[in-house]
Amino acid sequence: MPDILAGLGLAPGIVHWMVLTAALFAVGLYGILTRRSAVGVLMAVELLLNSAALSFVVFNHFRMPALVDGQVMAVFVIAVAAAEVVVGMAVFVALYRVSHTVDLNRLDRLKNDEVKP
Amino acid sequence: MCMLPELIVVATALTVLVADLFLSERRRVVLALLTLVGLAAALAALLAAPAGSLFGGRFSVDEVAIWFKVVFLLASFLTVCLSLDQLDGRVKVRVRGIGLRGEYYAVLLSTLVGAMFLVSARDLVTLYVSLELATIPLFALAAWKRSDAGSQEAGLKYVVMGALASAFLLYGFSLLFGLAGSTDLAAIAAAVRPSPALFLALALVTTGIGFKLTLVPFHMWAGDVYEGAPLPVIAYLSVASKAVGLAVMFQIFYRVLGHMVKDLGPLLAFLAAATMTLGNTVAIVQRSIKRFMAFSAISQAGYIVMGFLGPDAGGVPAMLFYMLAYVAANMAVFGVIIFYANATGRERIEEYRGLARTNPLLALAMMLALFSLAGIPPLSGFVGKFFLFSIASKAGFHWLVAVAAVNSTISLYYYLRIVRQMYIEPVYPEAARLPVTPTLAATVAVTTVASLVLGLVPVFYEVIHNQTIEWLAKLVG
Amino acid sequence: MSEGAVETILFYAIAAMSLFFAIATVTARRLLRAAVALMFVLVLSAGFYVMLAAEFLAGVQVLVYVGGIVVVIVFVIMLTSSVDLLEERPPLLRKALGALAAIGFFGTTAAVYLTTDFGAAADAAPPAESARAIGAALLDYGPHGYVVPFEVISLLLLAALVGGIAVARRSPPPSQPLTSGGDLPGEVSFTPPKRQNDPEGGASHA
Amino acid sequence: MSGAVAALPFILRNAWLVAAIPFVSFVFVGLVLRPKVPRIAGVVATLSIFAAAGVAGGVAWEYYHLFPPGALHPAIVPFAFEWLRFMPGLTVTMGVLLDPISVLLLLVVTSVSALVHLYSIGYMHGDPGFGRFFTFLNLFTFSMLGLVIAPNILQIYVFWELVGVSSFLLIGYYYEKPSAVAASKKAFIVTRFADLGFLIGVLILGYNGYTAFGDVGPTVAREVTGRIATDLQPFDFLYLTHPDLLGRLAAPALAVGGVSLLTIAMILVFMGAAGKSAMFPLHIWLPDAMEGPTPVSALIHAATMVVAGVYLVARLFPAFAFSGDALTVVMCVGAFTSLFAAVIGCTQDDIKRVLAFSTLSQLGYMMFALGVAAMDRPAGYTASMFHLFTHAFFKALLFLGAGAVIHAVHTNSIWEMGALRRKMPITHLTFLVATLAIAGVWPLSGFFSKDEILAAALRGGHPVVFGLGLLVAALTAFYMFRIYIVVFLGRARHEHAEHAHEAPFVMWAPLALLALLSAVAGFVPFGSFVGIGAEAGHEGIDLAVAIPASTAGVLGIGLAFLLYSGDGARATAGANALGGAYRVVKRKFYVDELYLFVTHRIIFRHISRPIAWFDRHAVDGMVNLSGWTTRRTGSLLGALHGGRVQAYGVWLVGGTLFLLLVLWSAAF
Repeated sequence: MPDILAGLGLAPGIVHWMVLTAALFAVGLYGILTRRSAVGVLMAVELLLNSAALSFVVFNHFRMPALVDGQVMAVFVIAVAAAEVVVGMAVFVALYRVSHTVDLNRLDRLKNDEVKP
Repeated sequence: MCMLPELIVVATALTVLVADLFLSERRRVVLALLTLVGLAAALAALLAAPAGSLFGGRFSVDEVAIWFKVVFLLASFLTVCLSLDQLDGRVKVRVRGIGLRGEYYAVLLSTLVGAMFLVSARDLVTLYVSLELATIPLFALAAWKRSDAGSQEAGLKYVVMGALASAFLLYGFSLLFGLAGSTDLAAIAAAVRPSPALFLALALVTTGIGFKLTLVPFHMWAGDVYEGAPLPVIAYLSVASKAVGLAVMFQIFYRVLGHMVKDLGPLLAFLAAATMTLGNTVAIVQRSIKRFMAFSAISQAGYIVMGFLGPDAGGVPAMLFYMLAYVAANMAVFGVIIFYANATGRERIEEYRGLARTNPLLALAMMLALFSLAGIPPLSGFVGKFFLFSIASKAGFHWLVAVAAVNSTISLYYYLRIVRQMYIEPVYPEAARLPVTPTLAATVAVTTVASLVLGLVPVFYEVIHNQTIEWLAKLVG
Repeated sequence: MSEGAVETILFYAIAAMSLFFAIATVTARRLLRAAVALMFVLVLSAGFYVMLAAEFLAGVQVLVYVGGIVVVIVFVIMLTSSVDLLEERPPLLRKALGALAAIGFFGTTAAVYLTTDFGAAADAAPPAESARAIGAALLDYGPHGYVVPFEVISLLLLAALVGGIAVARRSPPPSQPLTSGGDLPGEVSFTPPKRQNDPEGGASHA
Repeated sequence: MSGAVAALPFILRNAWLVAAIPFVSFVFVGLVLRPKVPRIAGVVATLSIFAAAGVAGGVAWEYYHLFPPGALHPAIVPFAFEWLRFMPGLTVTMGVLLDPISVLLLLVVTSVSALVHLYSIGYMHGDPGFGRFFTFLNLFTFSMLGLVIAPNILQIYVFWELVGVSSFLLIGYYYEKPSAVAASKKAFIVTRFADLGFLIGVLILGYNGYTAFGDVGPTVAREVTGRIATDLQPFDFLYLTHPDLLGRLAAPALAVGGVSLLTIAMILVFMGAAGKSAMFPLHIWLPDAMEGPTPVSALIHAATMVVAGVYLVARLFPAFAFSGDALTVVMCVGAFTSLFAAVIGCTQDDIKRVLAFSTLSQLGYMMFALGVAAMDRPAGYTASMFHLFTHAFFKALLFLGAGAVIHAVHTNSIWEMGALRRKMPITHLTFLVATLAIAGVWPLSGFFSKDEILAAALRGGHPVVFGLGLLVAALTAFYMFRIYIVVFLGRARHEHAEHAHEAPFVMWAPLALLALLSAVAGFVPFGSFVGIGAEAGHEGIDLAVAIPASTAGVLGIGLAFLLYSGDGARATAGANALGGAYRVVKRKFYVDELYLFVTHRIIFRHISRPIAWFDRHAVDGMVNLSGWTTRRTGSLLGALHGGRVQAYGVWLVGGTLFLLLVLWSAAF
């Protein structure tokens, strides 16, 4: 697979950058799926959003350096992340107030509830 | 001025928010009225204004967008009608901790604005931001019952899953952007070719859409969130939020991938089949009517996706029609559920026993609406399903039609479970006639009649069909 | 060539650090430590942005992310758990599944990237002042402008704020009578008033 | 409306009234009378059906005035309005189609329904749900009439479902009884399952009809323009049964796995028909459906609704005949059901269940009669419709008579009746007429229609089916006389039976009328009224068929008398007293023993009972199993939603990867 070898040259090309974003994304994914504290999960979400924003900027830089569309998108992503954190944190605080925990493993009051035949 | 409806809704949201500050608690009853007037005005403006575009085509309103916006506005209008009894405290059984009317309506309206901008978006940035506007405030709405642990848990699960799905969507968008070198949807459509990277983008975007539209296996949040969230919010989630998912899917699959949507047919057909089958079978065994409606809504999403299989984009009118029929029927069902919860606090299916005795007209409305959801002729659900099934059949997916037909039979079985409780099981011994508030009665009546009329006289279908086909012809040809 | 070499070294160095802190963010058992690691990741990303000729964005990143979002997160950590308590370990199965999903995602995605020709564009000069260019794009009414999402995001921030405050609000204001569907008095006392300072509480409330 | 329609007589142009009157009455009775004055609901509902019957009579009169008996009877569409518009050029209408079979069904449905309504006023007197009952009954009549007059396949489907819903409501009428609830659910689900095949068949026909419409449509339209009033649409029966289109559908290019598309579509449609007409193995709902009030059984589960399947096959007969294979399936299923149900009918003790199985058997008769016909040999078609016609009267009569008996003795078990001949003379007489008619005794109506069916089978070159028909005829005579003898002759077997008394006038008047109809309906020169393709005249009695058939009937009757008349105890007492005649009596006893041994020990125990058991457990079991499987699947899948949000997240990520891999592998 010559193109793979070509892509793996030492100088950081677009493929390097994208693999980096994928790695950051995957780490965030691991956090979302394993963190027990909801706040920890939200931090992992920030990692995902950050990696996606980075990916926009990378594409902007390599594909269309004369324009700033990707950077604009990254700005919006940061703003959306802020909104998400605000709402998420508000929910966590309210939840903590009534349940005294934000441990995702303990929060299974709502679950499959079926009729016994 | 084709942005007028959106501006009216924004103005209404801000007015409600400000008015809330200056009104005494007793006077805040007018907030609902204000919201309804605003929504009605927006609907009027929408139907009066011609199609057109603004900002050099960055915001554009075509026939398809108009019909989507009609769905959004109607769903929001009905949601407000269903909410106001609980929010104003006109209930027998208190809903724990639901309140803050001004904030509630303002937040609801802002998600609506997001939905409306989303169908008019012509670039990824607007699409993404509007989608988030249509989603993030819903997290707060799901957790609106402040002192109820279930509602908070629903909010938390919704936040976690929503954030995960939207991150996937965003990452997919970044790939689309990178592959095309532009944020413009039309430019992306012109640039993308089938390649592994496009498939990755597609898988990621479909995940985000699947979350909104509750496609299997991205649907799993729905059951829990529906069970915990306040009832009017679920009504909104099951209808408007689903329509938002459909709109995003439309934007991506027709505007961006219009030329290769045909090749995606088998995958979409598989998703549709899995979604309707899982939704239907799981709905059978549910105990809580809220979870039940969650899975019923999931299966309905499976049917709707069949509209994307059309060989010549002919599925769009069928989807829009089905969406309208679904709004009518589902809102009628939720009207009855909310009425019953407000009057008795009961939310389990077996607790619906004898409703036909304590409130025969509402039970009748519920039965008709459920039959419409199950697709029994001549109700609108049948007509809608018929169109969707013929789309799939036309595209050669006979197996999917067979699966869908089996599923609609199964669905009848579980919808009949509720009908049996209402009509056949003995009534509670202490039961007396249950009073209905005028708004709820009117809402249920209007939606029930609508689901009948849409089935008997589907002129709407013709209108939708003509308008969208005209537009699609321009897009394709 | 030497410039390229510096860039390469910088890239790998920051990438390595960034991954290290990212992993620390998702595995640190002390939430506050995780928040600090997150802050490092975000600052390092700002560094990436500088390397990618997006200096303005780097500024925004530091200001909003580090100065705003991370602070909110730290606040919430304080509110919902005790600073010095360790988070419980996730069950082994969950860890395995999470790792499987993450590795699966990374593997397939990287495989896709390695087989994709992204077609890096010709070397066009980046805009001299990215801040000005971004500002112009945000306020441009024409076919390349982003004035619509700019308006939408302002509404989103407002709605998030309103919704967040509504949800996180402690109890109904005294003027709110019971008939309006507010909290029952009994439910208010259901929440211990000093809970957030209680060292026993927290995510790891055993 | 075109000029051709304007020239039609008033009553034909307004034939929609025949369905509209019951509908208006349904709405009025349901919304106004039922809650306020339920007492007059029955009268109003009954009057409306009589009015509809009047209209139907007028329609028939004018139709045969326009196209005299013996001449060609074209299908006309005197009324239609646009209902669904898919797109320009694809419109579905709602309207009225008149041809011999729809006119026939209009007459049968309205007249039987009117008499059942009248009877119900007496039967349901004092029932708390009196108003509700008549509301549903009107709804049912409306839907059945809408089905009968449907000019296109979509309208028939819509009313088909509506008929299913109203039948569901009526079977579950006694909702306090769990068995009634279970039966109604079962009926609905089984028929819905069958309708699924129908729907897919409709889609296949509709879609392919539509695509071929551009080529074939204009020719067909030109051909039928003189006969129809509205524009031809792709879903219209006139188009779907046209040989030009059928040739297209049967083309090898469209075949799937060696079977032509037409055959597949028609077999799917037949699945729907088999569900409604309770053909094996979809028959399981019908015996249980007897949980409904007896007039309902008479109207729905004997005379009208269950013939909808037969009607559908007749309606699409040219398509079935063109396919050939599909028609063979119809024949085999019909013949098998007919025998199967007759065998089971011999073992039942519940009077309504015996009649239910007899209905199954007779429906099988009608089906295989259609199966042995062909476009150029339409005797079977005519005979099937003829039998549908006569059967409607005598079966309704049997059920209403059974209802009167049940009303009088308050039990369904025939072993708790007996000697009702004296207590209920009118019921007895009418029941006897119906029993003789169904047994095929000359000169009652059943004789003629059965005779034609058997003749059609023999001449159509199906000797096996003919033999089967003879056997079923004998069995029918046997089990019908079995219940006749046990119920009306002999001695009272239970104290209820001793205190029985005759039904009131409103109940016996319909019985008498139906008895009259059952007696004379056979003399209608049916062949000159109803036919298809090559016109078949009335062929008269063929002794080669009539003699074996009558012999079979007489044999069955004789066997029944031999086994069930008289009284074992009295015989033994007589033998003891007479002493000298002991040997003779004893020998007679041997004969009886032999008969009993052969019939009860061998036939009943080793043939009938196992079949009945198989029916109860295996066929029913399949249905229950599928329900169980669905529930179990639901439970298993439901358990995935265990409340841990991160598990949901794993599914989400897994789903994404799955999508990616599918897309990737599909492309390369």
